[in-house]
Amino acid sequence: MRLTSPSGPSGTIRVRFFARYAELVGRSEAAVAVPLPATVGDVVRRVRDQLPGARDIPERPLAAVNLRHVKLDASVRDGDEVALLPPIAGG
Amino acid sequence: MRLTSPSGPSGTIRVRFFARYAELVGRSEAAVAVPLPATVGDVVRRVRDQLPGARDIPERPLAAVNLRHVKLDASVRDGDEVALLPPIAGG
Amino acid sequence: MSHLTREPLALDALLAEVSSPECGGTCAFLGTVRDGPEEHGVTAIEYSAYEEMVEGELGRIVAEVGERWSGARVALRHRLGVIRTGEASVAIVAAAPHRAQAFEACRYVIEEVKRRVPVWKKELRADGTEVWVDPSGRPTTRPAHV
Amino acid sequence: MSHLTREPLALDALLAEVSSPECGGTCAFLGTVRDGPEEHGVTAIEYSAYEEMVEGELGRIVAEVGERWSGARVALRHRLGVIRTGEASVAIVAAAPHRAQAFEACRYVIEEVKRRVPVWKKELRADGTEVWVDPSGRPTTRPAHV
Repeated sequence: MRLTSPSGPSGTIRVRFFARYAELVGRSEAAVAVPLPATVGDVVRRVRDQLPGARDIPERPLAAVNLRHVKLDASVRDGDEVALLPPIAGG
Repeated sequence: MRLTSPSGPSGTIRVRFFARYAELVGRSEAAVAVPLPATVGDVVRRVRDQLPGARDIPERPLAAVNLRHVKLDASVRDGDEVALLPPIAGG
Repeated sequence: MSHLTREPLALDALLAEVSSPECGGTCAFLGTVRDGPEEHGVTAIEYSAYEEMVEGELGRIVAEVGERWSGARVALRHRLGVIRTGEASVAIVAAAPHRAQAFEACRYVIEEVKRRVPVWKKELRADGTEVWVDPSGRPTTRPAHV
Repeated sequence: MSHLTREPLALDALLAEVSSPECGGTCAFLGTVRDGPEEHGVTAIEYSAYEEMVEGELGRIVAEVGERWSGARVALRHRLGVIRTGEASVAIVAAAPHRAQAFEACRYVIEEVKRRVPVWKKELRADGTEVWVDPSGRPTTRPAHV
């Protein structure tokens, strides 16, 4: 499913990339416009469709909204920060 | 049972006391003669019978022979070092 | 205070943070960059992080320890940047009234760090290659029947 | 080298003893003299030992760790004499290829020390009394039906 409703409100999401994902897209962040309401999964689809190099990011990556882990069905609001997180390897 | 056989061989055991037991008997070691064969339990009985203050040592204390933990039915030989150990409280 | 640093880690400062006369047991964990038989000539690891989120997650983990183990106190640091083989990347100290709590709290923190805290590592190998570490994909050996 | 000392304990020296490029996880334990709610104004503890036997038991415990956890390395010290509240009486460091082994080995050592190593402590209390500690007899509260 792609959200393409042209008439509803839209939001701007700050998307952040880290580690291997940042290397893939050649940048550490992007502003992505999505029709609202939208989920993190919708933002991921937008990113993979629109950003050069982003096709190699998994369809279902780890994600965070506003510094907290979320599932891909979590909703996003205008101004949110969505981070796409490669497999965690700290410690 | 008390080993009192007068005719058999006898051995001299170096008995060591630690911590509260050393306080009870007022000394850190004693030489104890026992008829052989004998067990650690026999040595403990001798000590409790013969040494002033030793009645307050339990009948079945922790014990070691030659620096290793043993049960009271372990045998002792002439020249062995038997240690009577209060409840261990290290660390 | 930040849980992240680019300087070498030292346990002494962390021990001082948690010490208390009511704590009889202190358990510490140091994670160090390894070059063992499973690695392939790793000379260093470059650590990077989603720094703002790291602080949030670590703060939540520390709070969880206080809820799960009454009287436990935790301090920790994660180092970022290039860390050479043998040097520590993470240091955790947990003090508690009794030792079982200290061990459990310390173990909990490192397991949660590994699971939740957005830090990544890139192995720098002696042959010049660089490899992103993916714990979820390791080991890569396939079953014999595939 | 002796495992016993009358000087304050420091983890640094023990960490240096066990560190190895093949060990990615290091777990340390410090047991400190406590003055908590279960104690009664303990100002210090006087530790004594059957010193020759302590060395033997600790050597055996270290050897057991090597048999149970392949690649694990252990260093430890037990302090004797009067140790004041807040100071460490025992320090254990276990390094291993992976963290689970390090935690398990460190925990094993302290549990075995508490169980097998002939060391005794006498609490020195603020009111001037001195009490031999008997872990087997603590807590001393009797069941309600007695």
